[in-house]
Amino acid sequence: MWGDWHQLWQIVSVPDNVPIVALLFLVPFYTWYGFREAFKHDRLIAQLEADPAMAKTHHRKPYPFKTGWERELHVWPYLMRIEFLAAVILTVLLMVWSITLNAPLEEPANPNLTMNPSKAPWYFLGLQEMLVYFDPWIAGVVMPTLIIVGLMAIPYVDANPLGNGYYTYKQRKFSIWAFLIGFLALWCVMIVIGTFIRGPGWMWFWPTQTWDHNRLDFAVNRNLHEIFGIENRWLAMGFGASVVGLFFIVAGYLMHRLCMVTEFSRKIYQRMTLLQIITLHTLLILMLSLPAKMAARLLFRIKYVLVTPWFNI
Amino acid sequence: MKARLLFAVLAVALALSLSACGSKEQAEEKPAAPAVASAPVDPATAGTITGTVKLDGPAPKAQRIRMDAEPTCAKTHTTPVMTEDYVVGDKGGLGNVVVYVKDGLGNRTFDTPKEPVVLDQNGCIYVPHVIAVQVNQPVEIINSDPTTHNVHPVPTNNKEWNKSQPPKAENIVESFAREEIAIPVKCNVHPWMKSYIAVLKHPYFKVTGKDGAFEIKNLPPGDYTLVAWHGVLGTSAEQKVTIGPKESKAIEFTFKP
Amino acid sequence: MPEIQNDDPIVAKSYSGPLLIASLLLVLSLFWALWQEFVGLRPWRGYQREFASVYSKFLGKELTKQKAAADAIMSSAEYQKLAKAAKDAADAAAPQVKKIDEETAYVNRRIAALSPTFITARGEVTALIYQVEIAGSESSKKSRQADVDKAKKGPFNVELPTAEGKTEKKSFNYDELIAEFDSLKNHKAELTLKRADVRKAADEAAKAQAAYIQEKLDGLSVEQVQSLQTAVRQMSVALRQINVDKAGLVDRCQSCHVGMDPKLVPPTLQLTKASLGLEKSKDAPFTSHPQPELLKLHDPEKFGCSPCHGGNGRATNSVVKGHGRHEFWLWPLYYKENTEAGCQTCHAADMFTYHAPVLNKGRELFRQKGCIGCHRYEGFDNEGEQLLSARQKVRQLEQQKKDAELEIPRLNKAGDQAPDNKAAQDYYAKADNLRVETSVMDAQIEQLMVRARSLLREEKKVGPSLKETRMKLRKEWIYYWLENTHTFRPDTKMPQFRFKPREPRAISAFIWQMAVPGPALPKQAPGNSAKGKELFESRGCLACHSIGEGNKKMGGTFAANLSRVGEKVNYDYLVRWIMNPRQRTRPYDPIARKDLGPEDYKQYGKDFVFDLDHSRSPDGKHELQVQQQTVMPNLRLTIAEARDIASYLAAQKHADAVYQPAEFMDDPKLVEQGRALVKNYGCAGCHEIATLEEEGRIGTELTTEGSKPIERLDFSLLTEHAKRGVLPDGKPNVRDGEKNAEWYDHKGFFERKLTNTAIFDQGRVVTQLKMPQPNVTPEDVTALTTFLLGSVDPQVPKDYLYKPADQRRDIQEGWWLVTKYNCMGCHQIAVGQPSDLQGLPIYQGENKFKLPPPLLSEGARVDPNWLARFLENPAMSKTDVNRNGVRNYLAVRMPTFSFSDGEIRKIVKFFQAIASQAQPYLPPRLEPLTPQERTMARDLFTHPAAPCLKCHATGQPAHDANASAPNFLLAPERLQPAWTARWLTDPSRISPGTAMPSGLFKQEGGRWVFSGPLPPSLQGYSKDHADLLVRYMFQITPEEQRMLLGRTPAGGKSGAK
Amino acid sequence: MPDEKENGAGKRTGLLTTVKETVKQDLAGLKPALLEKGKEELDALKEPEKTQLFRSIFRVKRDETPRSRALSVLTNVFFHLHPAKINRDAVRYSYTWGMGGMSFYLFLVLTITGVLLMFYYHPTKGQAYRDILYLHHDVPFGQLLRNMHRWGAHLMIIAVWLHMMRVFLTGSYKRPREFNWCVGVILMVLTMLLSFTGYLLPDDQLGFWAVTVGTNMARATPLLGHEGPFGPQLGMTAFNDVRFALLGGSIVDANALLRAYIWHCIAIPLIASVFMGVHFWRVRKDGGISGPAPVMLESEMKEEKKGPRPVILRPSGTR
Repeated sequence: MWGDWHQLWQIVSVPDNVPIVALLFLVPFYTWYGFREAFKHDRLIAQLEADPAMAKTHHRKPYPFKTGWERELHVWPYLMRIEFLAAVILTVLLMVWSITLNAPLEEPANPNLTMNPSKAPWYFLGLQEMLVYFDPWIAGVVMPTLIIVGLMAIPYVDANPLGNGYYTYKQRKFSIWAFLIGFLALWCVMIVIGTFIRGPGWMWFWPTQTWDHNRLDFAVNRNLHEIFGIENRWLAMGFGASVVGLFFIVAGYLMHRLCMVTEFSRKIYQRMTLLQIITLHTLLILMLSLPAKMAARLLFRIKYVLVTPWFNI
Repeated sequence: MKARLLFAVLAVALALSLSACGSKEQAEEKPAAPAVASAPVDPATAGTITGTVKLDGPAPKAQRIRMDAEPTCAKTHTTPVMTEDYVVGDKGGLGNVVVYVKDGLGNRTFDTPKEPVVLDQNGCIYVPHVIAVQVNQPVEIINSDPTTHNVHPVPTNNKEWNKSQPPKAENIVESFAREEIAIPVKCNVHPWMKSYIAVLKHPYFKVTGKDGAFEIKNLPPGDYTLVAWHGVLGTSAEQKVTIGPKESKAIEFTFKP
Repeated sequence: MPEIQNDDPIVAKSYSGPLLIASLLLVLSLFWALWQEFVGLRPWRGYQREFASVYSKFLGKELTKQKAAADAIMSSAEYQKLAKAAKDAADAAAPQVKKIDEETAYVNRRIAALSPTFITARGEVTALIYQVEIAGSESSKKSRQADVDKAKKGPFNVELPTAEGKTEKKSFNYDELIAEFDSLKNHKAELTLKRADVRKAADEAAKAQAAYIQEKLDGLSVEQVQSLQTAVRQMSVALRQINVDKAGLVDRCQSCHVGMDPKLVPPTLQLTKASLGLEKSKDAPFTSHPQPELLKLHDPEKFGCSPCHGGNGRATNSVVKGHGRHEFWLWPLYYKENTEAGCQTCHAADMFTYHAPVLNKGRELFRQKGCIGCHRYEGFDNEGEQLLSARQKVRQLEQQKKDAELEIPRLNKAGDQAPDNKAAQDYYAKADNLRVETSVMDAQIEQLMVRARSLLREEKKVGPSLKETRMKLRKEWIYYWLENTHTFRPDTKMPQFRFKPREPRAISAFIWQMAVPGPALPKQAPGNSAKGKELFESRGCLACHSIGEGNKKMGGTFAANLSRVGEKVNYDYLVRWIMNPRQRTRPYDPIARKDLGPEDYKQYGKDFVFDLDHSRSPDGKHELQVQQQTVMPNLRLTIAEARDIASYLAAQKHADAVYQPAEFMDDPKLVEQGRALVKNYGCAGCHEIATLEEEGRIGTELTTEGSKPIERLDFSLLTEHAKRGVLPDGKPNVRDGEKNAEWYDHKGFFERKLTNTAIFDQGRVVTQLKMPQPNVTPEDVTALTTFLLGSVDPQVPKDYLYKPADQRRDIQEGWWLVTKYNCMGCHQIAVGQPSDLQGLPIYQGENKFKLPPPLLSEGARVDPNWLARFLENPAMSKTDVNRNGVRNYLAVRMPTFSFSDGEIRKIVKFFQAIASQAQPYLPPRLEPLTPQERTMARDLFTHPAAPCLKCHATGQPAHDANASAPNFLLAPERLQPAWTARWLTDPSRISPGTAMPSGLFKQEGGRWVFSGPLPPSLQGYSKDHADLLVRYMFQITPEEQRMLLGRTPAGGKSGAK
Repeated sequence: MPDEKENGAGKRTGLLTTVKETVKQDLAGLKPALLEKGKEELDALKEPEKTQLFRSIFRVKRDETPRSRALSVLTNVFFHLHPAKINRDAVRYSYTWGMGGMSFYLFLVLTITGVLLMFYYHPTKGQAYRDILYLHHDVPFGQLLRNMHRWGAHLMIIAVWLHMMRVFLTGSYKRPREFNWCVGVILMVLTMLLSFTGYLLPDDQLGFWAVTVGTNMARATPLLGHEGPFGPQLGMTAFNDVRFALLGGSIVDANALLRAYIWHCIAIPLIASVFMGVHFWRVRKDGGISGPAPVMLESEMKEEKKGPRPVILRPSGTR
């Protein structure tokens, strides 16, 4: 049932989904905004690299500067006024939003009546969406932990001294790509999927498709070893473990190749310690395991790769 | 919101245009309606309807009323008492029929006559057998017998009542507030006793006598529908009559036994 | 301001503009928030203002109207008379009053002149006396006393006005002053009393005058209207709420529905949209409560609004919110047509709820249409469940008894072998106790068996037993009926099942082959069809059954329409059925779970005899079902009459009806398939079917269906349709002018489903719904929806629920039975409830007296013990049964229902309760008649002016042919004296339209006196004549009556002379 | 008294005249003085910053001199989160996007609205839902209050995420700000937890099932959850695992409500405040806001020293 705009409007207009709609616009906007600055800096960098003489005298910012202008400005009033303005605008925004849209209040909690779909708060929908691809212990516990740890590890594995304190794309291609894939392509997109795409029964509904409570999907998800006809439990476990291992090796090697693509990246790679390299690769491989598993699940209907009596992957 | 605004504007426009039209119509209509209701009948132009009610065919034989249960009544009669359902004259005229104007008087209202119509219980029969009154006109019921009667009208549209009337008791005076043709009246003590009271909103009615003749006078000119009603045979077919000023017309009703 | 580089864009850039705009926006948003808080979210303010304006306009009109009405009354002769009387009285009193008034004025002047001196003197003296009282020593006491005396001496000089208008100077000492003042006061009081005395007559006349207006004026008095006008003027625009802490209730409905405020709109005033001049307005919530009597029963200060009406009582920010019609609010306002659903919240245990006709209809339909066959509903039709639990209890007790009986010898033996006497005594005592306990168990079992027996009688099925099919029905007809239920009989209560092809064949074959084989019916001779018709119409069959098709249909709706009964039924069986519908071919043994035949009885050497008096199983161990489980009663007809009626009914058929031969009916292969289908469709819910007697209900329990989460109601493929207000046929759903109105709610579900039970299968390939299509009109659907909507898990405190323990419970229990057996088909039981017979042409007009008696005051009329006997055997005779026990002059017959004892008890209590009679009934002791009184009573009884025996039956066939009232001989044990006296004096008040005339007695000095000419013996009798007759009636004997008959002129002899 | 009457009368006349004269003189003298003082006062109002009241509040002269400007920041308890002076380009919106400041501002708004909401809220089953209804329909501005709290919370999460994105894109986590990035990550997690714990508080179906879904994941915690890997082997059941600890029961019920309330209103805000303090302090101590810094060219990149280069224990200042 395509073209059900009423349904789309219903989902979008749920008060709690409004932030996600806002996210849909804000994140691309700021991505573009950041990249605009980055390209501005990149142009300057290119200019300065081409003209070393200029590099010596230039103030090295893409912003106008004249001698005689203060290098530092007083916070009061030059920063304060902007902060004040931002606070006022934000207040207005919040007020208007609060006046026009009421916070949701549904029926009193009823443990006997399961909501369908019952969804986590929107900012955790990424994790809930992950439940489709991984067992809860991975999606709900391991992955969030890895995300936090991974984020915290960033400053310690990024060996690139360039691009500290200014936007640039040219000097940090690898790290920017890695971050954007993680934040935009995985985290934000998963949230959007969880909000707009997942309907009753956590089934996949394209936008403008009616959320039909009666819909039934039939899909047999198999474990990887079953596809290969391995029946023995231990054999299967071994097979699964080796596939996982293989994935790590292949992905690690690819990562390695990726780090060696340009001369600059090789230089940075060179600067990294072994611990940094291992951490970086592990984290990125784990991050990539999500899209890998998603693809395996959505395209090949694979449920588990590794099956053990204690846990499954 | 927009739709609602638009609707409001349209509604205002519509209301304005309607009120503009409406004022004219009202001006024309107003005097017409109440005039009919209160206008007195002008005797100068009033017409008359006359006619007879006939029974087409032999009347069913009247039954003899046995009053053995009530010797005091039986004593008052020297001849056998017969039922009065069919009172037929020489020329086939049918008595005890109520002829009345059913339709054509519009919204006219009429004064209620103050003088009562008398219904007597004499010799354990109601005399007369059929009476007709106007709405709210008093009906005076007399007990001329040395026995107790009870008077029990069983109306459909009016209030029902049932009063006992011992000999020499005061006369019962009652009236009926709604039109009804006709209310059967009976006496529970003497099951054979029966009478009818026709109640009408206007004075244009007549109970026929043995000759079946009737005359309805003082009718303002107009188109009328007349109907005759008989206690056993029910209501006749309607007859339409147009009365011009001072005109007199004759019609005839025929009942088949 | 040094070194500011004006060309530095960052420094030079001014943020004043954006800041100004942002600040402005902030201020605007603040104002918006304020506006929202005080105006936007307070729509009731506007409503209240509008109400004040329209209501004061209304009151203005009302004032002129009432003024005119009051003026009209005042100009009436009667009022003028009263006014004149009042004026005359006032005039008569006037000179004296004037004199008194003048004197009072004079006294007042003197008091006024004296007062200042008096007050000062009293103040000074009392203050000095206080000083004396607190003085410490004797001496100081003395000196202060001297001060007091000095002060008391005065002198106090006063200028007093005299009667002539001059002044006189007077001098008093303290005591004189006091005395003078007191005497003036006393004089004044005397004058006041005297004045009242003089004016007494005038005041009373004035009061009578005022009272006259109050009596004659319809509606509010002018003063009342004026005070309302003041109230409206002073009305403040404020939130109005009912707050009941205990119930967690906050209802602010009155904030918009201002007309509900009793302070502004008294209950005597009915505000409607029309009376306020707002007929066309869709948004004028100002009408007052349309049923003020309901508010009297349910004080709004306790019950609020939302417990009955639903809605979100707390919300005041919008109409939708207030009415609770927003998403996630579980208790939306009931729509107008379903308002009475609210009653069911607390009145769920009722069988009949006063003031709720729609709800009652729904509840009644739920039973009548057989919904209870499949859907359990708490408190409805639970005889089966009770029977089961009684049987279980019996089994338990029997097991216990058996255990005890095994234990007793063991204990005795242990006692025998006990080491010492004490221990032995203990054992023996235990054994004895157990023996006693078993005897208690016996009594318990006995009672349970009686109960079971009763329950077996009480348990009825909605549809006829299918065990008798072979004897009763034409073979080919069954299949046709299943397929064309509603075509064959358009008003049948049997729903139309949606069978798949070939299913009806299997079902009918199963039913046919499972039917009991016999013993064969006796062959019946044909009867007289014309006479049968007359009997059918006059005996009262039409109270339940209807006959005739289309607009020729007449009769009740309780039972089947018999227009085509001749096409289906076997004549011999019909005769038996009419003779005694409860007669079974074979009794059912609920323990062995089979229908017993002669062979089962033979085993025990017994004859195959079973009826209500022989209801034990052949082994004598338990009760059998010996009756058909039908509510149809026995009309006590003769075999000839039964044949006549049967002949008449057998002729009721379509001449052109053709039935296909149905040889598959005997195909044994279809039986098992049929059984599965019959189970699947739940046929055994309404019909007795062999092998499926103990089948449970197949449908959902509906006791709290109205509060089932909406998600649990399966809208199936129509969910989105319902949410978007699209009807199943694709058209928009329109409600109150709103297009595409959402129907995703309980109401929408119930209504759609009842209108078309297959609706939620629409679009499905595999259909799942087996609920058949009931035979309901749109009004029925509304009534049933109302009933279901109200069937909720109540949200109110427990003590709000209507569970009366007093007579009101008897009424509710009685209603269950009264409706179960359709007593209202013949009798009027509730005020304003017509019986089905009343509407029949043969009972119109003067034939009204042929109707069965109304039973509104039956509980007060008759002795309950008599009533119980009568209900048990309405013929009042064991032998002469083809008649009515009381009103044998009526053609319509009070049938024998074979009530169980419990049912009789409940019905009797019901009639007592609706007549507010105390229970148990103790007959009052009547004063015996003196010989003179006896003579007087005889004279009165046979007086020509009081022809009692003309109408009342006497038992003499010749006389009774014309009788139209019961025999006096029944009175002593049947009637209650108090009621009889009331009846004699004004029967039409008890039973309007009765043949018994009113006005036989007249009130004279606090007693009733015969209103006709008095017989000589009664002249000078000073007691109540009606009471005399009652006492006489209550001791009348057959001999006495015969003697009276001799005296009465009707007898031909004149014994009195 | 009666004796002095005569004399007193004479004296009184004299006294009266004296008093009259004195008052007249005083009034004549007071009038110009009052006018003068009034004028003075009015003049002073033209320069409010010179009044004692003003100075007592703002402590420093408020004029356009650099000193005053610096002091107005340094002497203000609220402003002195900032340095007196900053990089001239750091005021550009395009650099900071203002997201950090907005997050903090929203945190303040949420604290204030949250405190107000607490006045009306009881974290008990049954009462909680009624309190929300009460807020909606009875409390003045109650609905607005709740809306602001809810939407403020959502906005804050978005602001925090965008702040993180900005910090990453500008490379501001790089030395010497590594640790502050970690603190930021913790703050982001705390923000989300704050929002999550608040979700349950209305005790409606939405919150109930969201929290049920959320906490159900805790069942699967490896080792500590009764459905997680090795959990059952370690004796974890529904009644002793980590989810039980979170909810105070095996289902989301009264205890869960109370726990959520305490986490939401006391524990997490406190922890977050501490981390926020650290975060802001570190911003200043790590050299203020990171940029916009002058671009560095690849050619200027210093060679890494050979030899052991421990990541974690690398001495600072070396490159």
